[in-house]
Amino acid sequence: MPDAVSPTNGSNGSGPRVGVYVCHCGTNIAGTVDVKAVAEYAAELPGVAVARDYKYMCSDPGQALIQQDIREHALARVVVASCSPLLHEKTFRKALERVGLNPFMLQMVNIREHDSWVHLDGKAATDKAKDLVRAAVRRVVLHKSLQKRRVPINPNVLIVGGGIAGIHAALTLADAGKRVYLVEREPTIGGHMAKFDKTFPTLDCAACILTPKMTAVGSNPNIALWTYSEIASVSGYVGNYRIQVKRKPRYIIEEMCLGCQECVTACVYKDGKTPDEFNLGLSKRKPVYLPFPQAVPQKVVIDPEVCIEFKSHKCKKTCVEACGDREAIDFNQKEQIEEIDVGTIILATGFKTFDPLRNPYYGYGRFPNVYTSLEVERLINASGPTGGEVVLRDGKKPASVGIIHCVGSRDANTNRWCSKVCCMYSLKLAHLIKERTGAEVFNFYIDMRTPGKGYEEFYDRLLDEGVHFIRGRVAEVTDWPAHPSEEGKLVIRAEDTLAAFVRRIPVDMVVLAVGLEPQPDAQAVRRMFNISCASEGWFLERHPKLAPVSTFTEGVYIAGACQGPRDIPDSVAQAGAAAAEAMALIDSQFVELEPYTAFITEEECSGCKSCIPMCPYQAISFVPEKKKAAINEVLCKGCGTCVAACPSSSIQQNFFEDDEIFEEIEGILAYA
Amino acid sequence: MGLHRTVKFEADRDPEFARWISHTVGGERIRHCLQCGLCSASCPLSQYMDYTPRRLMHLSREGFKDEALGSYTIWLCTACYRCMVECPKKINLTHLMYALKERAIKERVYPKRFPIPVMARQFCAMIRGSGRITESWLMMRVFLRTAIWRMFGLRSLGWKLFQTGRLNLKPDKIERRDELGTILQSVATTRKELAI
Amino acid sequence: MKYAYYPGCSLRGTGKAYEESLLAVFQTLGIEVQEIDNWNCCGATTYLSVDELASYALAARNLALAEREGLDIIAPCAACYLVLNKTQHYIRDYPDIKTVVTRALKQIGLDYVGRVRVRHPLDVFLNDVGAKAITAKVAKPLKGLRVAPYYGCQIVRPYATFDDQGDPTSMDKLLAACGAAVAPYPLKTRCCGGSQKGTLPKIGLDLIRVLIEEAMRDGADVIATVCPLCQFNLECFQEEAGDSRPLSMPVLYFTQLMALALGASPGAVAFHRSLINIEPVLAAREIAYA
Amino acid sequence: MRNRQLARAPVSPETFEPRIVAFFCNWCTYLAADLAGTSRMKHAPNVRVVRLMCSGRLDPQFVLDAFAQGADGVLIGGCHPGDCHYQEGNYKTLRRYHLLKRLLQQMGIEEERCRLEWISAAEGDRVRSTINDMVEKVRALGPLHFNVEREDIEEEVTV
Repeated sequence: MPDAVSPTNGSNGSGPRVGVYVCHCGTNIAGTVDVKAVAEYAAELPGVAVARDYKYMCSDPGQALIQQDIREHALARVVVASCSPLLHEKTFRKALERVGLNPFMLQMVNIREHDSWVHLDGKAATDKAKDLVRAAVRRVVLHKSLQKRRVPINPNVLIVGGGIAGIHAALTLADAGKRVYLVEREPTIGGHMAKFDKTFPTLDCAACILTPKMTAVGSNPNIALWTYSEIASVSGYVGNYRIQVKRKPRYIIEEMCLGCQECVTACVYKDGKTPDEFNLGLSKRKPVYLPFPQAVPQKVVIDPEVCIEFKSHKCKKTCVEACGDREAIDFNQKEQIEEIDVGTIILATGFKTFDPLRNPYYGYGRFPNVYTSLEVERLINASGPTGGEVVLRDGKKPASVGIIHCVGSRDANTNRWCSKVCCMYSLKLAHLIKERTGAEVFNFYIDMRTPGKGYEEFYDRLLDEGVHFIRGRVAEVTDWPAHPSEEGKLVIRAEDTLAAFVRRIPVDMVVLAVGLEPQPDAQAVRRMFNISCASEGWFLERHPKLAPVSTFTEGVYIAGACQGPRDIPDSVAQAGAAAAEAMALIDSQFVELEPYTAFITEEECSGCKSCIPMCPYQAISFVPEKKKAAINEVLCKGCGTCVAACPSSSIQQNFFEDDEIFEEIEGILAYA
Repeated sequence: MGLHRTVKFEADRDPEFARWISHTVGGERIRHCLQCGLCSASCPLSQYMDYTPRRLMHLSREGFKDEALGSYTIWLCTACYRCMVECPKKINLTHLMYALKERAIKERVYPKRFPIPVMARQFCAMIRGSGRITESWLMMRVFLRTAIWRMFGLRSLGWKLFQTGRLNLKPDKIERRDELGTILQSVATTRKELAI
Repeated sequence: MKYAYYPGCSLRGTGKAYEESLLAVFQTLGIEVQEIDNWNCCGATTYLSVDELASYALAARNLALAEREGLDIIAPCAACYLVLNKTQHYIRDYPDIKTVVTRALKQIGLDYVGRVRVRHPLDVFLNDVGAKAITAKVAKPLKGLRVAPYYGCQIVRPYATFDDQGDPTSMDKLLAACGAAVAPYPLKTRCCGGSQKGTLPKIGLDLIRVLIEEAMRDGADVIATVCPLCQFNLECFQEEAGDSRPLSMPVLYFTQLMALALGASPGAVAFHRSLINIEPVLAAREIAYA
Repeated sequence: MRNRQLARAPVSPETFEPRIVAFFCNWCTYLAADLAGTSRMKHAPNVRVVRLMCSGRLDPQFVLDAFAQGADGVLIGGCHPGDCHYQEGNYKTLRRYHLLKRLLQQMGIEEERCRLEWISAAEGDRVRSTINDMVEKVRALGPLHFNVEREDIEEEVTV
């Protein structure tokens, strides 16, 4: 049993007896803050019955120490000075509860994140810890017993985004018997993965592993698949979210369409004239189309921008004729808003690739044979625009290909981060291009990053295959020949940093390994779901190590590349984790809400109504009979804005009562 | 073929020089350099350099002073700023080239009769004297100190420029030239005071 | 619209045509300029390598003189534009430099607080006057004349905020406003070698040749420049750079073409200062000159 | 009404260390300060944080009380506009802050002593720079001296 500092004056008064516990956190706190001195100081504060310091307060013996003291010293209040309350407030509250003390009789003091970790001067850090402990001791005395609210959880789950992460999460939940709404913006699910030909490092065919999962989504009775749809609004709180989904008109009645595509064949356009989005514009499609052969759902879409019927209303409508008595085509379809109730949400909104037009030196858009890596994925794909032939725009096979890494990655002028997947997919593309064309392939890289199971081995394989690796960031791609051997070629200029001179390498085809970026509407989405973004625009997880799929909003989880660049295995693992988190919440059936709601002392309310417009949740109403305001506790989310607005202080917020905060302020500033 | 030692000992390094380069104006981020070589590849002059700009950055930050200051690279830089604007780590390369040039001139380590430092000195002398540059006179002074034969090669161009009125034979001078001297005097004093 | 005018040394020597045409364009567009009283050389790229601090102080004298008049500076020469801008940036970013400069200026009775803006004619023409207003004043459209716009280094790099650093288009827009056909000129911001031609001729000539040949490949009739040193290099050493095949590509200041379009006098258009005659090209395109 | 004692320890200009009370929103700035901690971003030890669920909970009287009790500065941290965890609490904060600033001005309290910053959960670095900057500014101002009588403030605070 560690030494307890016995107070010389403290607990003799009539107030509640307080116990103070100062955590060393190994050396995390004790390395900077003199924890013994803080405990000794606390022992002398009025009301303190016992004060101790201990190596790890959050450990089982640490908690047992508090519990024993509560019993032996008849403590009524507890102050724990350790890490951020966001980390261990729950832990210590439970410890109190287990020995019959109301969990809200606790006050945490953050002397790690806000103190020992950010200050170098031990004296100043110790003084700060003392100030904060003093404030907490004064505040905790005023704490009142509070009860958490229990609300039932709606077992339905909303998943936003139908890429591999969304698909995997949806199937996991649906297989466990949960009702899932999978909402996807595009007319088909599949996301980026559906565009790939092979996946690294195993080179298994992307379609072969993805399409069974897509089909399973389409046929699972527990999954409501809403493609071509977007989230319009989100309201409610954990366990009880209300979602409005905007369902864009595809001018096809989904239930009627069989996916036979006879309408596509019958369309008055003999050939497609519109750049095909799925093939990134490398081929053309018709106004009525199926995004790609394995699309799920197998339902066509009509593009009103190019369909003659929408332009002139004078089309012969051969498509309607072909559809016949299936009657799936409806030119009058309108956008619809559907409302659903769910308890938990998984965001799997993915990423976008860097737009290489932002770098004028690589000639994208100027030289036809400069491609993005995603375009090359389509060229290699057997169901792509060239049937899997890697050919240039003029149909010829390239004899030499340069793959430029880090386009829009690791660059302060565009994106500073490493996109994590490009080295590996560049190796994959190098292999596939070499296999299909026999071309000389040059990789221009800054650092080869192949950390992953089987990844380094794959790199070895590529080295064996005779692919060239030139360590240097490419400065430009030019068609200016400086030597007869460069005539008619695209010349890549980079320093071969290992040879220490600049090289010019003429190639037929250039592949830009574009990096990953947050979706352009990531900010709008995260606002809608009330979560945060890291500064680059990736969704912010609750904790980078210990809560990587949770967010700061209860019941909202994130999975896949919307959180940061990651490859398929990581996305799938995260999707599984998010599904499990959601399931854990659902299966607990109830969710406990913090009791930080506002309440009104009716006698003191003057009925001035200042509070009513303050509340964004319409939780406050005016009761005309009494001429008083009333708060609906169920609707109140506990922000406290009305409390600050009340001129008569008749509204208070549980756990954040005026007196408690005043006491804390004064405690901080009081000189002992 | 002369063989010489290529291994470097720690004693070959000048740690003071390394400290200086990362603390000089513009050197703040030199330690971030990831040696990608974009500077070298984007440089229009790198094809003639003994050390590419990338290598120069590394040599400097490691303190290989003799190699860095003795390199042709700093004299070939035309200050086109391309490396600097494209550098993925925003390293102020062009400025570092100036800093290295300034130091090389100060320490008098550059090839003899090498025209660029000579030109730089003449240029500055003319500003101090007249306040402005008269191109014809500047070229004359440079050639006199480097390779006089080149004057003949330029004779026909000079004549053409003269004919089109583009060659000023009368040096351009400003009034209140003493102000420039005052400025330079003050700069020298403050520099000493602040020890920069 | 009134500005302080900082011509720079070259515009009084080999770049006379730049100044003559520029002043004519100013006049036609209603831009009033007042030459900075007794301005001194900015030090160009050279002084920086000899004594950086002194270079900032000397350049700042011009900034302070303009600031005293309460006018923004127009600096047409690329080197001047860069050095004056750079001086401002470094005074702002480095307290030591600021101390050195302000003390030095105080000695000659000048104050510098950093209000003055250094502008380039491209920026002023495009953003203060506007392409539409220019088109409205065009008397002789440069119809059919194919121009390669050559920006060189120091206008857009590294400080200009008025145009894209990798692919600037301000001159393209101004020339188009004058009716010219602007050639795509991928080497528009590639270095001409600067003073390297004077000091290391072989290297300089190489860079010059590439620029001319690219313009020819793009079908340009003429190269338009914004910098006296670029113009000098590209025009005066073309013959020497020609190597195996003779080059003959007229190289003009963009202001000469603007002056021509705006109907300025032949003296102001200053074609008589060219070493490579532009008149055959103009005749072929049926553009009247004089 | 609450009984308060005005506290102020004697300070000499050489040893003056500003005492700053901060009110941080639980969802953004408090987390950012935690992030500054986990990233070991060292900063000045002069700030003591009071956690609120939303900057909208900040009653202007808290600020006045802090000044009355001897704080040399008050820092308020809330979510960026449009990012409030409770939809629009931070807008209410902003409105109250403007009124508060006027009041403080009338009381002769220098503008730099009370500062509102929008700092998101991801901006640990801004917590560091804001705190360092504010501490330096308040240090330059010296200890808070009221230009009005203490009793007047006491009156304001206890309305």
